[in-house]
Amino acid sequence: MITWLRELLMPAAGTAYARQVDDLFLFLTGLTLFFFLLIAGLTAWFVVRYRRARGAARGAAPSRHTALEVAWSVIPLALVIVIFFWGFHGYINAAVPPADALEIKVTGRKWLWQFEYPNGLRTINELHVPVAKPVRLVMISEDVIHSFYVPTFRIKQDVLPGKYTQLWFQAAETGVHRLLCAEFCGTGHSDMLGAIHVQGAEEYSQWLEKGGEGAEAVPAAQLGRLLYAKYGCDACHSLDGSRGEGPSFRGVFGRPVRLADGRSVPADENYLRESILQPQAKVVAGFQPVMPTFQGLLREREIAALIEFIKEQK
Amino acid sequence: MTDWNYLNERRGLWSWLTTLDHKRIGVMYLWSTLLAFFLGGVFAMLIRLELLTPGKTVMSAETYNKMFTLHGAVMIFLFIIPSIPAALGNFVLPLLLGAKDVAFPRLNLASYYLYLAGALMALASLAAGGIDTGWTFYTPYSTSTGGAVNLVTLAVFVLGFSSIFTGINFIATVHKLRAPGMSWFRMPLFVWGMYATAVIQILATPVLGITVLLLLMERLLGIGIFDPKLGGDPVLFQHFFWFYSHPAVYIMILPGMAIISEVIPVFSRRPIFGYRAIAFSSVAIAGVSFLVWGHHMFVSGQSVLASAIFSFLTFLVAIPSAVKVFNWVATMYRGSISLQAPMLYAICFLLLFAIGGLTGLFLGALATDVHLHDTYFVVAHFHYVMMGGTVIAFLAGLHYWWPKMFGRMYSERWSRVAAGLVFVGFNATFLAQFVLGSRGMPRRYYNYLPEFQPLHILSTVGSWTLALGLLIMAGYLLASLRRPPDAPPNPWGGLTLEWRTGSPPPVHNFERTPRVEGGPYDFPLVPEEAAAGRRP
Amino acid sequence: MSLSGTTAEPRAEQPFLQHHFALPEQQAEASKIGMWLFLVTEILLFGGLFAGYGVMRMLHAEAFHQAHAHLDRALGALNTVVLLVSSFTMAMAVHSARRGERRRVVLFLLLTLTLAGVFLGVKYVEYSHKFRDGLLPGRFYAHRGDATPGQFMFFSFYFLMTGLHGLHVAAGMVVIGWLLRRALRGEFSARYYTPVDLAGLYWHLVDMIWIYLFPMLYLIS
Amino acid sequence: MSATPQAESGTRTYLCVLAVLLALTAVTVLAAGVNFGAPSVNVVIALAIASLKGSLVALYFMHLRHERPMNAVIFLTGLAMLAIFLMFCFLDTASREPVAPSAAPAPQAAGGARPTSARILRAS
Ligand code: HEA
Ligand code: HEA
Ligand code: HEC
Ligand code: CUA
Ligand SMILES: [Cu+2]
Repeated sequence: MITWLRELLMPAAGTAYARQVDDLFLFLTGLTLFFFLLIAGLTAWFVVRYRRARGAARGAAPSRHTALEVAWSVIPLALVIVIFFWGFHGYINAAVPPADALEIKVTGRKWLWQFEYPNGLRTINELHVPVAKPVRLVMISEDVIHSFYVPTFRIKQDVLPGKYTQLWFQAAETGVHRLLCAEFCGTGHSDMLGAIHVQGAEEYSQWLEKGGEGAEAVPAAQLGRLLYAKYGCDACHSLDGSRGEGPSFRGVFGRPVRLADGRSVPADENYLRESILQPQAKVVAGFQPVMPTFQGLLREREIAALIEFIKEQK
Repeated sequence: MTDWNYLNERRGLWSWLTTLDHKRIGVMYLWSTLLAFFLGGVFAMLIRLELLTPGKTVMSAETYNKMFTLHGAVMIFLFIIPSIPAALGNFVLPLLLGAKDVAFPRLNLASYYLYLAGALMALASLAAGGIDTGWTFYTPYSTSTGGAVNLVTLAVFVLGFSSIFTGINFIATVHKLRAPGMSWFRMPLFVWGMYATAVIQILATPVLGITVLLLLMERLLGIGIFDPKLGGDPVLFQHFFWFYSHPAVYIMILPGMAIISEVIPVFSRRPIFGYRAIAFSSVAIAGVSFLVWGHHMFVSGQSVLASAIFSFLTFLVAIPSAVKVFNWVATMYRGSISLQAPMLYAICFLLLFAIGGLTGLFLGALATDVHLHDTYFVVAHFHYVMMGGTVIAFLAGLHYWWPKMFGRMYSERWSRVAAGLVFVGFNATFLAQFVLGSRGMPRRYYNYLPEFQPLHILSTVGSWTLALGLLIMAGYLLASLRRPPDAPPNPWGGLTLEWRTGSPPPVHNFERTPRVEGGPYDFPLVPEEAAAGRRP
Repeated sequence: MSLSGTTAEPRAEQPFLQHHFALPEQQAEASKIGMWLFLVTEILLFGGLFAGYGVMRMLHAEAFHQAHAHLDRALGALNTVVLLVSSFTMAMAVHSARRGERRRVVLFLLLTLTLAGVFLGVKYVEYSHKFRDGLLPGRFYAHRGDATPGQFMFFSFYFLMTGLHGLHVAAGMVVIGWLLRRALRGEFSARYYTPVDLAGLYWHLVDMIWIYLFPMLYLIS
Repeated sequence: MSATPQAESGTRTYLCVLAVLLALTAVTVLAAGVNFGAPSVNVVIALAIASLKGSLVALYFMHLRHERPMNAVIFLTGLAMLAIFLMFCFLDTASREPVAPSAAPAPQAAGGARPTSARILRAS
């Protein structure tokens, strides 16, 4: 029954802490059910028993009853105090990361997550962490408030501009977990997603060595499609020709592009490359220069793959 | 029944626009807020429609963001805040006190025109490109985004003062215009509720005013207080906003509770259980409500110490609410219960508010709130308390005082149908959202993961049922107006003063200033079965 | 105070008595409660600015200290004195009204009005200095050679606070002017002077707020 | 009438109050010049004097001393709410946890070393 409820109401628990949270959550669920049934039950009973039509034995009933009133003030009070300390206990542990935690720097911006590892390696929308090791995220935003939310870890923390906030977790098993942005940040808010890859110590250190590579096998255009989603281009660029925050990739390649400054340039490889690395250099007419630069974030091979992919969108 | 009453003594649009009669002002407020409710409801329906499928269903992401912002802003500032106090309260409060009018009739009318001005500005923002900040206007997004934010902040400022004026009026009225013999503890509980509400309106709303002004200045002058780039603190805005907006949620619910405290004893023919407990709990809620706003900021970067304190205080608010709920239930014990429309809605309120309130405990507890914050769990919570609580109570009050306001009875049969549809539809819509939220579906999401779709479909279909119910209600209520007046002065057999005058009441409310001998709920313990005023 | 009891004289002789009140006392007390409630909203309105000022000052203590040196203490003190005296004259106006001394009411209202004018005059001088030196709020701040950054923040609050306060002074002047007109028409008497009373309360609050603004803005040491 | 002070405070009272108010103004200005060691002391003194002046205005010019208590209650409730508002805003700002990547120093690294409130709370 309990486990059934847990499965029904909560996503899988990816950390020991998540289980603690679930315990409180389930306790509260029980409490809610109990009091709801109590109230609903009594109401139903009274309504049936004492319907006006029905000549039930009504007689005198007190309109105040001190003992009763004290009881139903004190019992809830006791309950909520328990709940408070229970919730506080979990929270305070989540708030203070262990000293030996592995530190990863997180930058949020419209509308993607960027991670920087101790060895300087950078990834976008993909966080790799070792299993069973505390990880401390030091987070900051480049524009508005975002919120780093991992449902399976039951953790969430707003990511503020101009001020660091932190978060820590210790993944129980290897696997992939979903990362969401939980603070409204504009058009791409619901597309500001990411993945957390929990890897075995070995696998993780190898991944770090290889500088995060691991996609050689995939042919360019396919890799491009992956990156298109992974780096959040899809937040702004549609493939179906519909206008988003940015122009659609549909049929971009080859046709002349009118720029904000009135000039018109052909959308060849170089233009595409430039648009990705220095978006503000040539701003397309009718759009805001809001595209983040991907300078230094993409490996040469990835740029080529993206261009290949964009070219394919006829 | 009296043929000269406040509706027909003076005629013509002008006589309405210039009236100082609290009853007419109340009625004008009623229609305006109902219109706002309808509008907000239409936006809601569009939101639900868009969420039927992940990604684009009918509108773009930009439109969707403006849609829920507008839905929230209209429902909160144009509908729920003024709905019960300014519409129903304005009409019945002086009647309940046996007074001829509120203390400051001109201020009362001014309040209505401020409301009108604010409403028009808010809607004008639609033409001016709408806004996509969410009803919470969080900085720095709200200072950096385009659209008609400036206009809307001004609208909120104006609406704030309209609400303040109502509050000032009510407090002065309760203090100075009680009928002879109406001691504080002979006042109907509705008045106590209104009094507590007015206190919050007066103490909290000014801070909202200065908050939106600062937001405006930030946008116009770049004063820097909320802008991290300039050394400001965006989280400080959240303190400012919630210092008003948490107490504001009790501006919403206290009037609802106040109505329930009237309806249940009347339709149970029983003295209310624990009159003083209910009266004091209203005041207690008003007081504590100022100490808990930080529970909206547990993951905002607020200090751990502050979060802990706010969480603890949050739980204290739950107690007076608990007391009220239990007192209402106890009142029905050994009563003589009739399930006419107002009572039906009152019972819906009991069940829905219990759920809404209890889920508030999930959010007040730190560890669980970190997971649930800004998910659909929160959305479900506040719809249970606002729609399922306040709005349902508002409907209870509307059905309870409709005969008094317009002198017409409405169709009992249809009212049952509507209530049923509303109850079922509402639960379908929002129970689903609790599960969505606890499973990790964030709010304000235009696009969502496919795994969530089944619950979203359930929610959307539920919202259609709900809307159908409300439309039927609108139908039979409006239909009743086209029939000749048929309401007796006291259709429900209530003992409070408003039932001692005609339906609708004469211009000066009472032929003679009534004198109050007993309490408002001193029903004879063994009720005569000839329930007063049943329609032939 | 309830509706019970009957009025001493017929309503006809109490033109100011609104229909829904039974007694002049009742009406006067109601209006007074209303006014105090309104004053409370004013306090909380300014309260927001105080909170913002406090927090920003915690974050930028040094900058605030540096910046406030640009203000002219003498003028600030002068204005404080002016406002305090105006408060006194206003109190006297109410006092005379209660005594039914109509001529003195007019006199003291006139005095108050003039002092209020002086206050705004001094503010004008101060403002024009600030404008000249580019000590402007927010993004318009154009002052060069600051020792510490973030001084514009101080002036954001300086202008917000004194500006909002100034608006209140101006509004007060309008009200007092209107009172003067009614006083000259001899509409007030020992039996009815509520408007003077209420305007007095408002004016004292405006004074009180300045009493706090002065040290907060001019006397940071 | 009952709205008026029971015990009339006369012209003399008002004059005295004014005198005191002006004197206190002089005192604040002077006090601001003196250095009491910590700047916080000056702030406290300045605000204390301001409050003293404020209460004088409220008690005499605004008649609270002789009014029926209701109005004073309203006034004080307002001040109480203001106090709550300020208190929590300051409390939060003062007790924020300074966080920083171990490389760069925190924006306000001032209290970086001292045990943060979270640690204290946890210890307890
Ligand atoms: C009518 C409006 C209303 C009411 C009455 C309430 C009532 C309560 N609310 Fe809610 N709340 C909102 C409207 C309301 N809320 C809104 C609009 C938001 C979201 C704003 C936004 O972000 O957009 C919100 C958000 C919100 C949050 C922030 C969530 C988040 O964003 O992370 C929290 C956290 O503590 C909270 C808590 C509570 C609590 C503890 C109560 C308590 O007062 C409830 C007390 C009632 C009961 C407890 C039930 C009755 C009692 C019993 C049945 C007996 C048994 C009781 C016990 C055992 C204690 N609410
Ligand atoms: C009073 C408050 C109130 C009310 C009543 C409602 C009512 C409804 N709300 Fe809303 N809602 C909010 C306040 C309210 N809401 C707020 C504050 C937000 C947050 C916004 C934000 O995030 O910024 C929100 C957000 C919100 C969301 C989340 C959006 C998101 O986060 O992406 C959703 C989604 O399902 C939703 C749905 C609904 C639905 C289906 C209803 C239905 O109950 C509506 C049913 C009503 C009708 C269908 C109208 C029928 C009316 C009439 C027929 C008129 C009657 C006339 C006479 C009687 C004469 N609301
Ligand atoms: C924040 C939204 C956003 C994101 C994310 C984004 N872009 Fe853009 N992009 C824009 C906008 C807006 C423009 C048009 C204005 C301009 O040229 O800067 C644009 C223009 C372009 C263009 C030129 C298109 C044309 O029609 O000329 C290319 C190519 C491009 N982006 C590629 C990418 C790639 C590849 C990614 C992901 C790795 C990406 N963009 C991510 C917003 C975005
Ligand atoms: Cu980033 Cu929402
Ligand atoms: Cu709240």
